[in-house]
Amino acid sequence: MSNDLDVERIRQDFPILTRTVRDERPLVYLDSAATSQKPIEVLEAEAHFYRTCNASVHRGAHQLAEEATDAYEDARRRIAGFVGAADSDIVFTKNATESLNLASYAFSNATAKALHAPDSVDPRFVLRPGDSIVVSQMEHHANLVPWQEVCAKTGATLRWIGVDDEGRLELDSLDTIIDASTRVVSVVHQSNILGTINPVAEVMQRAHEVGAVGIVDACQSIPHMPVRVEELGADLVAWSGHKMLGPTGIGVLWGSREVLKEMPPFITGGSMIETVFMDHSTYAEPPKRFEAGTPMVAQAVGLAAAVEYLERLGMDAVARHEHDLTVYALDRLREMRGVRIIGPTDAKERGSAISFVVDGLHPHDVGQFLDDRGVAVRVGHHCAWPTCRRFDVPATTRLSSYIYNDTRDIDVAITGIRAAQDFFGV
Amino acid sequence: MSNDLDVERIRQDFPILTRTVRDERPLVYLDSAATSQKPIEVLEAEAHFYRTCNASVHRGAHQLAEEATDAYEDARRRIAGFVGAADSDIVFTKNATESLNLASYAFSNATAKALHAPDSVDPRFVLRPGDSIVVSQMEHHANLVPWQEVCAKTGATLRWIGVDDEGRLELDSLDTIIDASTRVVSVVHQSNILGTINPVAEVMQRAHEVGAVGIVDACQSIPHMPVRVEELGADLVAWSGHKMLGPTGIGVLWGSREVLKEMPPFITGGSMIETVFMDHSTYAEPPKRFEAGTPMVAQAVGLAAAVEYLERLGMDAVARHEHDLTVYALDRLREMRGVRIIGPTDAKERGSAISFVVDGLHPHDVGQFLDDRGVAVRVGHHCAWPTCRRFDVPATTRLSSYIYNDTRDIDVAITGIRAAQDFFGV
Amino acid sequence: MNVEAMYQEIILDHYKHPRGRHLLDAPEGESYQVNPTCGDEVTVQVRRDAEGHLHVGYEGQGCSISQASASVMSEMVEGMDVANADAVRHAFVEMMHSKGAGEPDEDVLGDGVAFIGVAKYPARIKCALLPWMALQDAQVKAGIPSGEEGAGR
Amino acid sequence: MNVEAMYQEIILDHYKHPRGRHLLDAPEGESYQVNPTCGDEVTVQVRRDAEGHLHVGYEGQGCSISQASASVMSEMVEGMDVANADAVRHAFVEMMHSKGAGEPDEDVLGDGVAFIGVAKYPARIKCALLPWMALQDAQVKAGIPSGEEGAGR
Ligand SMILES: Cc1ncc(COP(=O)(O)O)c(C=O)c1O
Ligand SMILES: Cc1ncc(COP(=O)(O)O)c(C=O)c1O
Repeated sequence: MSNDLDVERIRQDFPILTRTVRDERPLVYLDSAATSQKPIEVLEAEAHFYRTCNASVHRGAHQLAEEATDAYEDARRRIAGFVGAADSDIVFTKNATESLNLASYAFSNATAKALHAPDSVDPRFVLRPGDSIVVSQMEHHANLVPWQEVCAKTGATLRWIGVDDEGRLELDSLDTIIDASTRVVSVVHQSNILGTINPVAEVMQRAHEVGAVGIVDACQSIPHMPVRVEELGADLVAWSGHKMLGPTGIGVLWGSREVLKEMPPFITGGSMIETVFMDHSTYAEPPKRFEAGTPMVAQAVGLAAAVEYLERLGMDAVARHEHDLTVYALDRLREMRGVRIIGPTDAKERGSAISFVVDGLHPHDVGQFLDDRGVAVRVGHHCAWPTCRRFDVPATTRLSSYIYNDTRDIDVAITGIRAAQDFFGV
Repeated sequence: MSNDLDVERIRQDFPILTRTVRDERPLVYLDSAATSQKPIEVLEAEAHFYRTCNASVHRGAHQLAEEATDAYEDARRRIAGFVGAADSDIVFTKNATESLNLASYAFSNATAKALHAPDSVDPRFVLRPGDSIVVSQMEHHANLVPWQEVCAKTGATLRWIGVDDEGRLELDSLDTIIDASTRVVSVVHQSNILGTINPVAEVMQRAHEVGAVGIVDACQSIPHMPVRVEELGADLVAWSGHKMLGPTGIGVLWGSREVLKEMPPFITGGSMIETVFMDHSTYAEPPKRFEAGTPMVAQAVGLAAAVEYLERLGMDAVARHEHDLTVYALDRLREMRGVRIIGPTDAKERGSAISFVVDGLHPHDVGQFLDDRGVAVRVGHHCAWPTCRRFDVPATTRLSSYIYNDTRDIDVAITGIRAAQDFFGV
Repeated sequence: MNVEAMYQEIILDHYKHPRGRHLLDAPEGESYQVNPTCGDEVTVQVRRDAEGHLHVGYEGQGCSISQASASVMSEMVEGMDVANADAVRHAFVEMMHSKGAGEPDEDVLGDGVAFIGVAKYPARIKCALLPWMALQDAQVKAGIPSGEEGAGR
Repeated sequence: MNVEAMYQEIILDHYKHPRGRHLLDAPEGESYQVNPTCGDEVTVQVRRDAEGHLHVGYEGQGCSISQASASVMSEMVEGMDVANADAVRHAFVEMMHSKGAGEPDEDVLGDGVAFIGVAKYPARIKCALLPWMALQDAQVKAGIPSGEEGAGR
């Protein structure tokens, strides 16, 4: 099939893919939407940092500290470059969940501070009962629960854009759901459960029409397709490193300079301050304002190596490769009796995470049979429980591919699903 | 001198210590209070995790996910064991700063939620104008700024225990500063700038007398001496992994079961929930409630390896070794003309972080001369700016030793200070 | 051990033909438990009659393991006195934490022994335990003494 | 390059004998800048006279580099017209970002060229730039045109 990526070659960079699981079955890793595997380069970049220039960044005046700071800031620059951003607009967090909380806490923190000192905060972040926050019905919990929390703390109301039977956003209702009361609109770029790619620029445009802050959860898009953050039309964009070949423990929040500048801090402490007195402090400019404490230095360096790896492959080629695999997998699944795809059934505007249910079989039981054949997939609600309820399923089984997968991996999975059907007699 | 640790042997485990800096000077690393170096075992533990069982934890049903979950939870168990705690009382964060923010946000979040639904939160976390929060005048910004923020959000008042000329807490005033209005007392166990070891159990006891929640910042103690968290008498204890041979990007919050159980969540999203609906969610029990999103799995594994390394050396031996180095360094510094130690001048109840100023020389200039000789020290306010003001110094130079340092390192530093004095003619 | 060995006939039979699946008329205690990872749900109700015998009702949805486990549980403890029911529960929980080692006692566990293979799959242990955790919690709520109240999470 | 080479005589001389260190009577703009890492502080004031010449006052505390830099700055730009002062500042900033490469122009920078060695030490670059950043910011606040308003951070 596709010649976009040399999968055999790529697999050599991922030592874990040569291992076996269960009864000596070769590992077939189809769970990259949960977390990706890491190429040797990434592990080596981290180890190299620790072996040669590990030190506290931004604080020390010795050579090690200089080199560590350079490594950290170079990483920021390279990661910014990957999404076409300025490095000063890139904030490092521990994961996308923290990035989205950083965004949501801007509102609850500003609202609480405004009670005691209205002039101390930018009014655009202050919420009142009657204000609304808009998400969608296909959000990951990470882009839903924080907004529920903001509502509980400010009295604002949560609204959501529905999802149709095909797994697409119900955009017809956009103009009524997002209205003059709307202060925040936060939606996912590519759904981790349905695979749907949403026209976020359109949603963000509507958000801006009503003066709301627009946020995009790009966790599942930035690892899989070329994304220039500015083209998403959002004020803030969140994603994680570990889903794009990077280490665990690092995430990113990109923000437009103008919004970052006015956002109150989230986690506070060292390195994010300008001056500190016992009874008050002033804060540094972004991105430092949002990076309190000793940062994830080695992880930033590791993520920069991951980004270089992806750039070497070319994100266009990555996207084409995944698209071809998606077409293949959707075709195979559609051929099967008793299999229902939850999410778009054709590969247009959709990523490689494919959820499905099998008549008469619980996803956990499907997953067990796949596991038995060495196939690692995710079963459950994929941290998108309300989306499962929307489709009236308790859970789904999800195949998700990446640069190191090929059609043979899909074939093994399909055989496993059949075996489960045979065993349970459904 | 001391035979508690075989420093020559230990140094072989730290590849970075063999490098040179500036004009081929051997590196003399005396900046471990900022961040420690990492032994090979720690790097290998992380790499091993990535190479063999990297996967999403707590969510997957395949073998890799099982192994990753085991690795993560084993790490929790080993880290808990290191401080004599139950593993279910250990919460992983990205650093101590996040741990302390997790604690402080319990109060601001509960206070905000109580405005709209008083019964939804434990009243012990709800603050009102008139309530007080007590810290000390030797806190790291990480244990000061978050409490300033809580005050700004709730109307509570910040108070602090003063520091005397010797760098000790003014405990005489304890009973008046901590009074019936006090709802939180948060103090540092070992000061990162003064080196002082505080009698935190006494402070925590007073906190509990008035019904306040007691918190200890153990960032500088747990890496350097045997600590059983329960003996600190606190409800919550925060520290970082990177200062105790562990990777960057991981911190810990220990909490008493009873307090953790009632604390509202901080960062919200996946993995910390019990059920999620579009309009409301319920939360998991601790520690999961406080670990939203994909955790720092490899970093937890790395920190567990660090803890094993320290256990092999024995924390008693580590503490004795550092004590001996502290005695030596204090003696050398006291002999010098024009050098003033900021903090306790004798080694009783004090750790190995030693701050000083040199008459007529700015710390930055002292640091430059040390750097020129290969000595990595920290100059500045050490994220304890108000403490510098207390001692009327703009900044200090700080030597801080660890298991891989010996008296020769101190000697090189002393020679560098002399050179700076000579060069500037002071 | 392979997957077919884990899904013993007894488990499949209970899954396809659940026993005692109903809710009680007048429960004294009820517990709803959910496995947040996969959405398995089970509600267990209990009542104690004049002779001190336990009556159990349940309902649920989820995978074969959680639902078969509920069925086995109901069949086993229905009508038992509390001490015996507790003993069965303890034995089941212990077996599930055995990692598949050890020899479960068929005299105590009856059809429950079929779940020994499940104990080798950590992700499924929670499924198997779910109804038993609900049973314990329902007993606590009903004020029916049990050896380990509050340890139910 | 070693440390003694970084601390050129000129720098030490300005540090020990600061020139023009005073505050203005009627400043049109003032800026307080601090290096949060080490606590170096400097306040710079500016005023423009009827002929368009810049007058500069300053005060501060901190390391030799930041204080000597303030002294050099004051000596150089005091009394200059705004365009020339801006040119000097640009040249200084550029030199500090050169990593010690390049040939600073002594005609433009005067004693300022002594700081070329400092550019090799990233932690000290901020020290050297501090007063110049304050100058720029003070000009902005005074409404004195400068080629790059707002880029002062
Ligand atoms: C006493 C103390 N508290 C808190 C911190 C903050 O730790 P981290 O930067 O790892 O969050 C530090 C270290 O910088 C410290 O020394
Ligand atoms: C769409 C989406 N948003 C947010 C997240 C949360 O990312 P993380 O767990 O890395 O914080 C994920 C991944 O789990 C995701 O797929």
